[in-house]
Amino acid sequence: MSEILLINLSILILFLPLAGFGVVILFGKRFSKLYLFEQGIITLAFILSVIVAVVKLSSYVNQDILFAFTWIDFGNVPMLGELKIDLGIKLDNLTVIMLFVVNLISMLVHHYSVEYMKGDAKYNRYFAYLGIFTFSMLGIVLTDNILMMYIFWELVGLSSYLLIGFWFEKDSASDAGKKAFIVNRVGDIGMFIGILILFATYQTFSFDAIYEKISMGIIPFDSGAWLTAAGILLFMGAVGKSAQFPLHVWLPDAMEGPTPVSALIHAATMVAAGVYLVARIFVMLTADAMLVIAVVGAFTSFIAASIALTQNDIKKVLAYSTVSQLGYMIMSLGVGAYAFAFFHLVTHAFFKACLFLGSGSVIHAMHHEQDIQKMGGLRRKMPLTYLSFLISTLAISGIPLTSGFLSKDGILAGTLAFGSLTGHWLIPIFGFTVAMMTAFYMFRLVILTFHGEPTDKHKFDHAHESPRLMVYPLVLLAVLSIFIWYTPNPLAPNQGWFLSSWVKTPQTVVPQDLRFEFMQSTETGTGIVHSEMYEHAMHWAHYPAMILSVILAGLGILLAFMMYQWKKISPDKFAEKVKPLYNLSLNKWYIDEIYQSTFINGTLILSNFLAWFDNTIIDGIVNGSATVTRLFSRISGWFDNYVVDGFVNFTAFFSGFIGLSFRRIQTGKVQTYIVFVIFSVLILIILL
Amino acid sequence: MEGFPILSLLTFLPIIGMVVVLALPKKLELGIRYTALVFTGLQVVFAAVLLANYNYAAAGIYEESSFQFIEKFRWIEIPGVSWLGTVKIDYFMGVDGLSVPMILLTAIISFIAVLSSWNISKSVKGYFALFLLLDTGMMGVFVSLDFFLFYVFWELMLLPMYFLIGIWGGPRKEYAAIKFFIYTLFGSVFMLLVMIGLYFSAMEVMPDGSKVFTFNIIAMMDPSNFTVEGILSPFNPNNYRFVAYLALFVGFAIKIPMFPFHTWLPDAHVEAPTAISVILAGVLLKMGTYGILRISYPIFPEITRDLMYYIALFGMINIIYGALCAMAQRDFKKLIAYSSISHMGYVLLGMASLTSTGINGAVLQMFNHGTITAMLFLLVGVLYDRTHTRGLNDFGGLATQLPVYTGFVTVAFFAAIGLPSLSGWVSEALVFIGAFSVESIRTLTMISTLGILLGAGYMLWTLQRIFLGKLNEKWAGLKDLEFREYAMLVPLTVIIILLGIYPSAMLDIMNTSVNTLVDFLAVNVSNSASIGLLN
Amino acid sequence: MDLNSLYTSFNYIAPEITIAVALIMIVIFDLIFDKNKKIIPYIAYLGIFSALFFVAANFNLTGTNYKVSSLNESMGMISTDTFGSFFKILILVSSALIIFFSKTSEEIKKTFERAGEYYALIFGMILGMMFMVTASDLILIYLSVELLSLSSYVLAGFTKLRDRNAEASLKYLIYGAVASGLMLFGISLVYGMVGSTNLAALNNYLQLPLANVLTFTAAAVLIFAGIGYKISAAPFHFWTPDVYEGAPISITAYLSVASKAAGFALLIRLIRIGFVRFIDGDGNWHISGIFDWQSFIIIISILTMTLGNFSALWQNNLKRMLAYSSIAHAGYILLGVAVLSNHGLMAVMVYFFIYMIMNIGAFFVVMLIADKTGSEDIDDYNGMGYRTPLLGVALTVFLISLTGLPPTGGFIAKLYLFIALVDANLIFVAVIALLNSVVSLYYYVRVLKHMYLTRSDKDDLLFEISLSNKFFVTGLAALILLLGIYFTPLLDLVKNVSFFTL
Amino acid sequence: MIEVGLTHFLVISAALFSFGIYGVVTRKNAVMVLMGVELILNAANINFVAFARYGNFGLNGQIMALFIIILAAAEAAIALAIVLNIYKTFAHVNIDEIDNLKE
Repeated sequence: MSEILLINLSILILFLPLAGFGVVILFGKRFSKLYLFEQGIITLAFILSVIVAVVKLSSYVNQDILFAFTWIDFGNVPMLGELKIDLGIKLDNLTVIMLFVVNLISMLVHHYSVEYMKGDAKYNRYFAYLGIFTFSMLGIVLTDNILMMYIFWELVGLSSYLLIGFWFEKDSASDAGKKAFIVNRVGDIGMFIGILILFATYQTFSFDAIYEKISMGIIPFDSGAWLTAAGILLFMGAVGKSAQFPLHVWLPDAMEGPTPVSALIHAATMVAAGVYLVARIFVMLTADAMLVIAVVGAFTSFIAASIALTQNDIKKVLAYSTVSQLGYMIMSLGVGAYAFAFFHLVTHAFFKACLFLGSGSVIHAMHHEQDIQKMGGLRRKMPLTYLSFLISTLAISGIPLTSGFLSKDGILAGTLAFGSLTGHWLIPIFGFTVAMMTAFYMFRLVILTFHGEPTDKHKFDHAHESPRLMVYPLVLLAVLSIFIWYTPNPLAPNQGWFLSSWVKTPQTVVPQDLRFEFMQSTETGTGIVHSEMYEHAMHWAHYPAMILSVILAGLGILLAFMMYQWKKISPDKFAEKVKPLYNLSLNKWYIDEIYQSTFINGTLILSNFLAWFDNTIIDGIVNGSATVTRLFSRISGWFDNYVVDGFVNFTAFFSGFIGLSFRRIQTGKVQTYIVFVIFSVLILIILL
Repeated sequence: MEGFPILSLLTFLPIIGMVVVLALPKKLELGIRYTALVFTGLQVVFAAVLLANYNYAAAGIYEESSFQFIEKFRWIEIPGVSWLGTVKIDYFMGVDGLSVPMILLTAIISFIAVLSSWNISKSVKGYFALFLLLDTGMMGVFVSLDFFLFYVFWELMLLPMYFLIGIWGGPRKEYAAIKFFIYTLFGSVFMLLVMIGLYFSAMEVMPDGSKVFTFNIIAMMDPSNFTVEGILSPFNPNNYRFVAYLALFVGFAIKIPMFPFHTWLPDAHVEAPTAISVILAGVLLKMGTYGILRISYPIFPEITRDLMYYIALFGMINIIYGALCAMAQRDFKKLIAYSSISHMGYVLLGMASLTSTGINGAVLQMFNHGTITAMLFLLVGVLYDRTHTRGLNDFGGLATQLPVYTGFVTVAFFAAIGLPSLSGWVSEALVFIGAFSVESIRTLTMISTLGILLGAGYMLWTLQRIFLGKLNEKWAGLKDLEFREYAMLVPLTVIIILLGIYPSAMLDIMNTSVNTLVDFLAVNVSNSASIGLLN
Repeated sequence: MDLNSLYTSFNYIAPEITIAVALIMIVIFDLIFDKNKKIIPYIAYLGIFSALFFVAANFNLTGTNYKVSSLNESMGMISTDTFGSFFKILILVSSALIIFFSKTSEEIKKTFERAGEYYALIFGMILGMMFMVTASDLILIYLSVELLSLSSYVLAGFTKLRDRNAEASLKYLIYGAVASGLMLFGISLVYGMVGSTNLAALNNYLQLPLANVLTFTAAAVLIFAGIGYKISAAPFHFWTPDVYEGAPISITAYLSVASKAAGFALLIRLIRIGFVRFIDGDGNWHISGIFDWQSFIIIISILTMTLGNFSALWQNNLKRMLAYSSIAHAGYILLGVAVLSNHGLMAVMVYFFIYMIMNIGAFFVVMLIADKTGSEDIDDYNGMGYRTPLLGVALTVFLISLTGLPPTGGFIAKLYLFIALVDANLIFVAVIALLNSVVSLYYYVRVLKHMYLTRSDKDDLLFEISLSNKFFVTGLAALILLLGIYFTPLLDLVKNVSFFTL
Repeated sequence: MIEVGLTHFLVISAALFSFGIYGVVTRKNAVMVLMGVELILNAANINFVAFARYGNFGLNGQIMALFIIILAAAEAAIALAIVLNIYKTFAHVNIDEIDNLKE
C-alpha cells in the first residue's frame, strides 16, 4: 500500500466521524434511526484504522509518512520573508497506534451506548457528539504541527463540554461541563503562549521543523530559560487536559456525564491527549522542564491515588484513579521513560475503558445507583462484567501477566533509574506509593461492588447481566489487558514488539548544556541508542522495580481483602486510630509525615484529609478565585457606571452649570446690562 | 469592469432605495420592507461582483495606481485663489485589501439587519429610509480615499443612527441616543481639525505640474508631498504631528470603542432595536479601527511606531476590562455589548504589533467580530421578541424548549470565545501571533491571553444560566425559530464556520495590502530617520 | 461737482437710491391705498429686486466717492467694491426672504393695516445697512448705524400685540442709544487724534507710530462697543436674547441675519481700511501695532460663542434659543475676522451666506409652528416631527446645519472657518471653537429629540401649511443640502469679492 | 489768566460723558435715562467741536456735531414714541420694573 493511500485513508478516518456528526446533528430530529449511520461510520473508521496501523507498522515501521498543505499564505512578509502556516498530518508509529486505540474504544463505546442510552430524549444527538469527539481526538493524534494540535485540542474541549453537560437539565452536569471547559482553558492559555514562543522564534508550527531548528542551536530569544519556559507552558496544556495537579479538579466532576462518555473521554482517550502532547514535545524539553513535569506527574498521581482510597462513588474512584494513572504517564515522560509512558497510555486506555464500561454496566444494572457502599455481591448476578472488571483491576494494579504490569513496571523502573541518575528519589517514591494505593483502592472497589453480601436487597434483586451489546466491549477490552498482545515474555516488556520496534525514545534536540546528561543519545543506522549511563541505570532498576511493585501491589490487595472481604481490620476503627498521627504530621515534617503515615498506619486518615483538601482547598481555590474574579468584575462594573460614566455626566453637569451662571447675568433689567457693558469696556481697555 | 462605477453604485444604491421608500405611500408597509430588502440585497450582489473582479495581487495602501475600481474626478475646483492656489476636493473612491472585507461585511450585515427589522411596526417608512441612509454612510466610509469625502460619510451616519436609536429604541433611548451622538461628534471634531491640518501640510502634484493642497489620503502618505512649513509636515521642526495623531486617534478610538471612551456603547446597544445593535456592533465599530489603519497609520508612520506600546496597552485593557465587565452583567444584551469591547481589544492589539500577522489578524478580527457579534445580537433579539426580557436570570433550561435556537447560540458563543474551527479564533490567534513576536509588547500580549479565559468564563456562564438546567416553566410555550430567522442566522453561521476552516478566503484578499502597509510603515520610518527627521 | 460727474457717480449708489425711492413709494402707496395694502409687499419686492439688479450690474465697480472737499482723492465717504457688493447682495437677498417671511407671519398679518409703516421701516433698515457696508468714513458709519438702529427700534416693538413687544423695543432703544453713544465718543477721540474721520486718513496716520496708545485703545474699544452691539458679540450682547424673544419673529430673523451681516461688514472694513498696514503675498493682513485686533477679537469671540452656546443649553423657548445660537454663531464668524487675512475673510463670507439661509430657515419653521400652536416652547414641539413631517425634516436639516455636520452647508461654513484658523496657526482657538460646536449639538439635538423622540397626546393633530410655504421651506432646506455637497459656485463667488477699495 | 485750552473742553466732555452714563444707569424713569443718553451724545459733540477748533482740522468736526444734533433729535422723537407706547402698556415708565423678558 502506497504512502499516498495511507495518507488518504487516515484523512478519511479523520473526517468520517465529522460527517457522522454533521449528518446526525442536522437531520437527527427528523430520522430517529439516524444513530445507526453514526454507528456504521465509526465501525468503518475503526476498520480503516486497523488497516492503516497494520500497514504502517509492518511496511513503514521506521519511516514517517508526512502530508502537509498551506493553510494560510501570508505571502512575502516584511522582515520575515515568505511566511506560511502549514497544516498537515504525520503518520508515525505513535500516531497509528493512537489511531487504532482511539477508534477502537470509540467504536466500542458507540456500540455500548446503544443499549446504555436507550430511551434518552436526545439519543441521536448523543451519538453526534460522540462523533465530533472522535473527530477532534483523531485530529490531535494525526497532526504534524502544534497549531493543528491546539485547534483539535480545543475542539476536544468543546465535545467534552457538550458530553459532560449532556444531561444539562441537572445543574450539577452543566456546572461540571462549564468547570471542565474553563479549567482546561487555564492550561490552554499556557499552551497557547508556548505555541506563540515557538512561532515567534521559528515562524513555523511544524514539530519536525521546530526540532530541526532547535537542534541547529536556535533557541527562543537566545535564552535557555525561554526554551524551558516554552516546554513548561506547552506542558500546561497537558496539565489541563490530562488533569494534572493543580488542574485535576475538573475530572472527578466530569463524571456527571454518561458513563460511556467517561470511559471514552475521561479515561481512555481525551485525557491521554495531554500525555500524547508531552510525548510529542518530548525532544525539546530541557532538563528543568523535565524535572517540573516529573514532579507534577508524581505529585498528581500521589494526590489522586490517596483521594481514591476513600471515595464511595464507583465513578469517582475510577476518576481519581485515572488522574493518578495519568500522573504516572506524565511522570514517566518527565523522567525520560518515554516509551513506557506511551505504552502505559495504550494499556491504560484499554483497561480503564473496560473499568468504566464495567462500572457503567453495574450502574445500569443497579438503576443508576453509584454508591459502592450500597452494592455488593454482584459477581453472581453479572459474571461477565465481574470477570472483565477483575482483569482490568489486576492490570491497573500491576499484577504480572497483565498489560498494566508491563507498562507500569517500566515506568517505575524509569523513575528509579532517574532517581539514581539525578538524585531525585522522591519521584520513584511517589511512584511506588501510588502503585500500592492503586492496588488497594481498586480492590476495595471490586470487593465492595462484586463481593460480599448485597447491602441493598431490593436493587440487588432487580440487577441482571447487561445486554450483549454492552458486555462484548467489556470482554474485548479485558482481553486486550492481557500481556500477550504486547510481548511474548510477561516479565520483560522490552522484548515485546511494542517497545522493541514500534515505540522508541526519540533523540532529544535540546542543546547540550540544557539537557540531562543521561539524555545523551546517539543515532545509529538502525535506531537510537541511549547513553550507556542510562541503559545501565535502567538495567539496574528493572528487577528491583518489578519486585517492589509486585510486592506493594500485593500488599495493597491484601490490605483491601483484610479490610473489606475478611473484615479483619475495621476501616472505621482504622481511621480513628491514625488520627493523632496525622495531627503530629502537621509539624515540621509535614510531607514526610504524610508519606510515613501512608506507609505505616494511617492511609485512610491521610486520604480523608486529602479528600477534604481536594474538595475544600483546591476546589475552593478555583471556586474562590471565581468568586474573587466575579467580585472584581462587579467592582469594575461599578467603576464603569459611576466613575467613567460619571465623568462624562459631570462634564454635562459642568456645562450646565456654566450655562446657569451665564443665565444669571441675564436679569432682564436693561440698566444692569449697561453696567456690564461699561465695566467690560473698562476692563478691555485696561487689558489691552 | 473597466469604467463601471461599482463603488458609487454600492454606496448610493441605498440612497436610491431611500428615495423609493420615501416615494411609497405610508400604508404600504410590506412594500417598503421589500424595497429595503431588495436594495440591500442588490448591494450584496454588487459586493460579490466586486469581489469577483478584485485583483488579489494589487496592494493599494499608499500607491494610488494599485487601488482598484478607482473613481476619481474633481468634485470641487476653484482655480486661482491667489493666496491659496487652487482649491480642489476630489470625489475619490477606490478599494484595496483593507476595504474589501469591510465592504463585504457592510453589505452582508445590512442585508441581514433588514431581515431582522421585519417586525418593526412603528413608522416603518421612516425607519427604512433612515436605515438606508445609514447604509450609504457606512459604505461610503469604507470606499472613500479622499479625507473630505471620508469625513462627510463619517458624519452622514451620525444622524440616522441617532434617530434609529432614539425613536425605535428601548426605555432609555433618548439618553442612549444623545450619548452616542455627543461622544461620536466629540471624536469627529478632532478628526476634522486634523483633516484641516493635513490639508495645509500636504500638496499634491497636478497633471500640469502645479502643486495644490489636497485632501487626498494617498497623497498625504508620501512625505515628499508635504510642504516645508505645514504644521503637520514632518519637515517642519515645530510640527504638531504628535498632537494631531493623538487627536485623530481619539476620534477613531471613540468609535472602536476604546477604554475609557467606551461607555456609550453598552447604553446604545441596550436601547437600540435589534437590527441597529447589529449594525452598530457589526459595522460601525469597525469604522474606528479601519480609520486608524487607513489614515492614522500610513500618514503618521513614525508616531505609530512610537506609540505602538500604548496602543497595545489599551488593547489589553480593552480585552481584560471588557471581559470583566461582561461577567458582572445581568442583561443579555449588555453582556454582549461588553464582550464587543473586549473583542475589539484584540483588533487594537493586533494593529499595535505592526506585523503582517498581527494586522492581518486585526482586519480579519474586524470582519469576524462583525459577523459573530451581529449574530449574537440577532439571537438576543430573537429571544427578546418572544419573551420581552433580557435578564440573564429570568431564563433557564431553554435548550429543552428551543433546541435549534440553542444550537445557533452555541455556535455563536463558541465563536465568540475563540473556539478553533470557528472564525473568531483564527483572527485572535493571528493577533496574538503577531503581537507576541514583538518584544516590546510581549508581556502585554501574555496578559491579554487571559481574555480567552475570561471570555470562556462569562460566555459559558451565560449559556448555562439561559439554556441549561431545568426549564423555567414560564417559557414552556416558546416557539423555536421561524423561516425569516433562519434566513438571517444561517448565512452568518456559514460564514463563521467557513472562515474558521478556511480563513484564507478572507486573508488572501487583504494579505498583499497588509504586507504593503507593514512594509510601508517600516520603510517609511527608516527613510524619515535617514533624512534626519526623527531625533 | 457738475451734473456730469453727478451722473457718473450715480452708479456708485444706484442700489441705495433705488431703495430710497422704493421707501418713498411705499409711503406714498400706503397713503393712496388706504384700505388695500396688498400691493405694498410687491412694491417692496420690486424695490429690492431692482436694487439687486443694480448691485449685480455694478458688481465689479470699484472706487471711492463723495469726498469731503478738503481731503485728497482717495478719501471718499463711501467705497464701492466687490466686498461691499457681496454684502449688499446678502442683505438684499435676506430682505427679500424676510419680506416673504413677513407676508406669511400671522403676527404681521394681524397688523396688516399698518403694513405701509412696516415695510417703510424695513426699507429704512435696508438703507442703513447698505450704507454701513460701503461707508468708509466714520461720520457716514455713525449715520448709517443710527439709521439702521432707529428703524429697528420701532420694528422691534412694531406689532404691539403683547407687552413684550413694547418692552423689547424699549430695551433695544436704551441699549442701542448707549452703545451708539459710546461709539460716537470713540469716534470723537479718533477724530481728535487723526484730524479726520476718514478711514483712509486713519490708515495714513497709523502708518507712523504717533498715537497715544491709551487713548487710542480706549477709542478702539469704544467704537467696537458700537459695532459689537450690532453683531451681538459678548459682552455687548445682553439685549439680544430679550429683544429677539420680544420682537416679532420676522424681525428677529432679520436682525439675526441682515443687521449682523452689516455689522460684520462694517467691522471688517474698519479694520481692513483703517488698520491694515500692508498685505503680504499670502494674503495676511499686517495690522498697525497700536491696537492688537487679533487678540482682542479672539477674546471677544471665544467669550461670545462660549456664552452663547452655554446659555442656549437651558433655553426652553425656541426663539430665545435661536437668539443665543445666533450669538454663538457671531462668535464663530468673529474668529474668521480674527484671522486677519483674505483667507479668513473668505471664510467669513462663506459662513455668512450659509448662515443666512439656515438661520432664516430655522426661524421660518419656528414661525410657522408658532403660528399654528401659538407657542415657541420646546415642550410644544413634542411629536412635531409626526404632525408636520415636512417642517420636521426641514427644521432637522437647518439645525444640523447650524451644528455644522456634513452633508449640510453648515459643515462647509465651519470647515472653511477652521481651515482659515488652522492656516493661521490658531489651532488652540480652533479647538475651543470645535468643542463649542459639540456643546451646541446638545441643544440643537434637544429640539430634534422633542420633535421625534418624545410623543405627545396631540400626535395625530396633523396640520397643513400652504403650498408657497412648503416651497419656501423645501427650497431653503434643499439649498442647504446642496451647499453641503456642491459648493463650488459659492466659493467661486466669494473668492472674487475680497477686493477692497482703499 | 488761564487760557481755556483743549484740555478744559476734554475734561468737560469726559465729565458730561460720565454723568450721562451715570444717569443712564441709575435713573428709574425712562425719560431721564434718555436724557442721560443725550448727555453722552453731547459729550461727543463737545469733543468734535473742540478738536476741530484746536486741531486745525477744518470744519469736519462742526459738521459732525450738526449731524449728531439732528440725529439726537430724531432719536429722541422715536424714543419718546416708544416710551409713550410703554406708558400705554405698563401705565408707568419705570424701566427698572420692565423686566418680563429675562431668563
